[in-house]
Amino acid sequence: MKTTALMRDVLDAQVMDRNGQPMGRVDGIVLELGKGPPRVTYVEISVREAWRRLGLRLKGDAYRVSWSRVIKVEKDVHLGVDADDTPPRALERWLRRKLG
Amino acid sequence: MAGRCYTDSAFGIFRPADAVIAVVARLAFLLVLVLAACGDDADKELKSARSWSATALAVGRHWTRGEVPSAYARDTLRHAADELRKGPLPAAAAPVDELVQAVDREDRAAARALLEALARE
Amino acid sequence: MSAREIHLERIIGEPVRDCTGRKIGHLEEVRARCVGDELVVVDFLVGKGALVERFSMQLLGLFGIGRAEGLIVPWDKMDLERLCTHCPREELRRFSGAPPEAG
Amino acid sequence: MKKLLNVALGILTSIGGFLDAGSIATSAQAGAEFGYSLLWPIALGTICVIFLIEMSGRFSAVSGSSITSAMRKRFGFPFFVVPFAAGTLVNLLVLASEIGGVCIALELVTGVAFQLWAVPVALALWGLLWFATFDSIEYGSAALGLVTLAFVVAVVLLRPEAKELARGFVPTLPAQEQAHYLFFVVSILGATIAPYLFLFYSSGVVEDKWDKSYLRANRVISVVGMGFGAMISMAVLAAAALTLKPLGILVEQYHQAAPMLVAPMGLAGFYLFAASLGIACFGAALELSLVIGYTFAQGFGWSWGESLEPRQAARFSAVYTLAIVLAMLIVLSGLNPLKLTMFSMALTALILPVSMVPFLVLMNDEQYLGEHRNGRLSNAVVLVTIVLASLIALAAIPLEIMGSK
Repeated sequence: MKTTALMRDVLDAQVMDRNGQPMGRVDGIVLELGKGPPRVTYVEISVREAWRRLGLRLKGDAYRVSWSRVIKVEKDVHLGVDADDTPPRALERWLRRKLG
Repeated sequence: MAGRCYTDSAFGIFRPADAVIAVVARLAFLLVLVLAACGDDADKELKSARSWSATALAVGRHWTRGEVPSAYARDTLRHAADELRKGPLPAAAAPVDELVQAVDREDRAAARALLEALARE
Repeated sequence: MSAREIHLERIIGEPVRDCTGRKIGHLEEVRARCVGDELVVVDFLVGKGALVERFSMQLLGLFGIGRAEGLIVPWDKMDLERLCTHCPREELRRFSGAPPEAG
Repeated sequence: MKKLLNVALGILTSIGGFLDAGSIATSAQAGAEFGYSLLWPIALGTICVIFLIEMSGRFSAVSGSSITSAMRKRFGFPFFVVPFAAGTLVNLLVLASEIGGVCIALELVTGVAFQLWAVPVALALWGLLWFATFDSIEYGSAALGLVTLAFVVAVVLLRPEAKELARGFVPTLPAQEQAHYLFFVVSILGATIAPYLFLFYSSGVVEDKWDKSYLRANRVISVVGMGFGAMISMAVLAAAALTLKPLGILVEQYHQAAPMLVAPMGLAGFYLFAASLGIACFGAALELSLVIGYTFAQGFGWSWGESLEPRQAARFSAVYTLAIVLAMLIVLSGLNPLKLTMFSMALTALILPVSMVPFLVLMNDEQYLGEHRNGRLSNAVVLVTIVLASLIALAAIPLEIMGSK
């Protein structure tokens, strides 16, 4: 059974969407504690969370993707979502509109 | 190579150990030592002044032989004159100013004469 | 049952103690495995962790000297919220170099 | 066949792209002031850069990731921020030095003050990156960069004394002005081992999708390309030693370096000097702007790539645009470009360990490179040079600040 090393393979990894568009890095991994072993529930893409690891409290939301949407973890983490309607690409879309 | 350690994964917290602080202290001491050997400023300024007059001489000569365009010659000679005025040999700036005027007038003969005078100093 | 959440990126690198309160290292890795369609934690790796120490270890590692060691803490032996183990250090399996596959 | 073309182009870009404001400024000043005696730092720096370029090519070809991207994933964001911030700041200063170099070249030819050229040069730089395809930029600027071979021709014409030239490769310390000499050693090492070279090369390897079959081509490119490139840098030093040192001309402004080529080649030499300075700096400025963009895009996971339209990589394009504007403002401030260049080279040497040690650790990481990891020799050579450069820099920079007030 293939084991995933969450720090080595997932945290800070490049995230790719369904059609190979880069959509940020994995800034956070959320575990849910219950009776059984902890479950990996969400992966977070959020610059706020990244800077928080440096001790900087910034505003802004974190984009959470449930682990079930993760297709595979190889060199990068591939998600089964379309990047263009997700917050991490919001700035990219805004700039692209500005460029006309 | 020994089996590479698998767990060298990301690590969160940046914690400078005492080792780093010790190294920096030793380097600071090295710094003080080398500082003492610092040459005094006076001869640096003299060297720079001599360098600028040599620059004026060389560029002037190249200009008289048509080996550099007038725009460059004027620009460099003006820089040389300004630097010489600020340095320990302000008097040396005067002939260079005259050279600049010679270049403005495109008068190579006058420039050649001035260069002889400058070279003799 | 309130789903208690842990942000892994906030506790990575933090010191881990055993049930007697002794510091046994820093949390370095969390290994998980797919059970059905869920990704479930199998165990935690606790090692040296401090960055500069780690770097000197890796630099030495460049020259094939020295090797990171650490402890393997199965999921049921670790309290993630207080970052301490439910058993003394002696009961935990040690590893050096590449740790064996998750148990 | 395609690989042969890639090797040829790789060598072309290394030779044409090697010289920049840093190497011209440091070599010219060193030659004018200390003659041949500072050839050895160029040689040491070149050996180190050959290893590092080969490593960055091998890393990206085998792992498929760029150095910056792998550095973030491997060491985590909190650690990554340190080389990221230090590297970006220094790259911005070096970008300003390069733009300053182009403006100075235009001042040499036109007599119009260099600050006035800052805006047009920045616009040309931005326009090329925004509209032209990357290949035309990279290979165009590299082909033009071959004009810098003029320095080699000049040295041949000046007929240097071989034995003295050779003695310059032996590490020495002069009787007096040791601090100033050490500052040159550091600036030369900083100019030669410029991290932006590796980041640019690594990103190119990822962009061109090289794989393990390119490892041999990668080795040839690093040895031949960097070797020839360094030869030009040494030629600049030798030309200065042969023409400026005898006259006692110190290079405190780029204007004083022009006679280097005028003496052996007359008016043609003058225009070759201006062209070399302008083209070399423009090529380096293009690479640096892209590298600043890459560092952000690869570090934060945006889309990036030279062959992408600006619209397809909006944030990446926005970052290099902002970098060019900031660098332009530094040049507009009228700071002496030569002094700016010298300090950014010394600063580069100072922070070398911050960016290179993590890279060395990556090069020994089984997860990324498997059996293509570093051998002990390459680890040792690079580690020694980096620590040496940084230690000297720590001592030399304050002295230079004291000395040049």
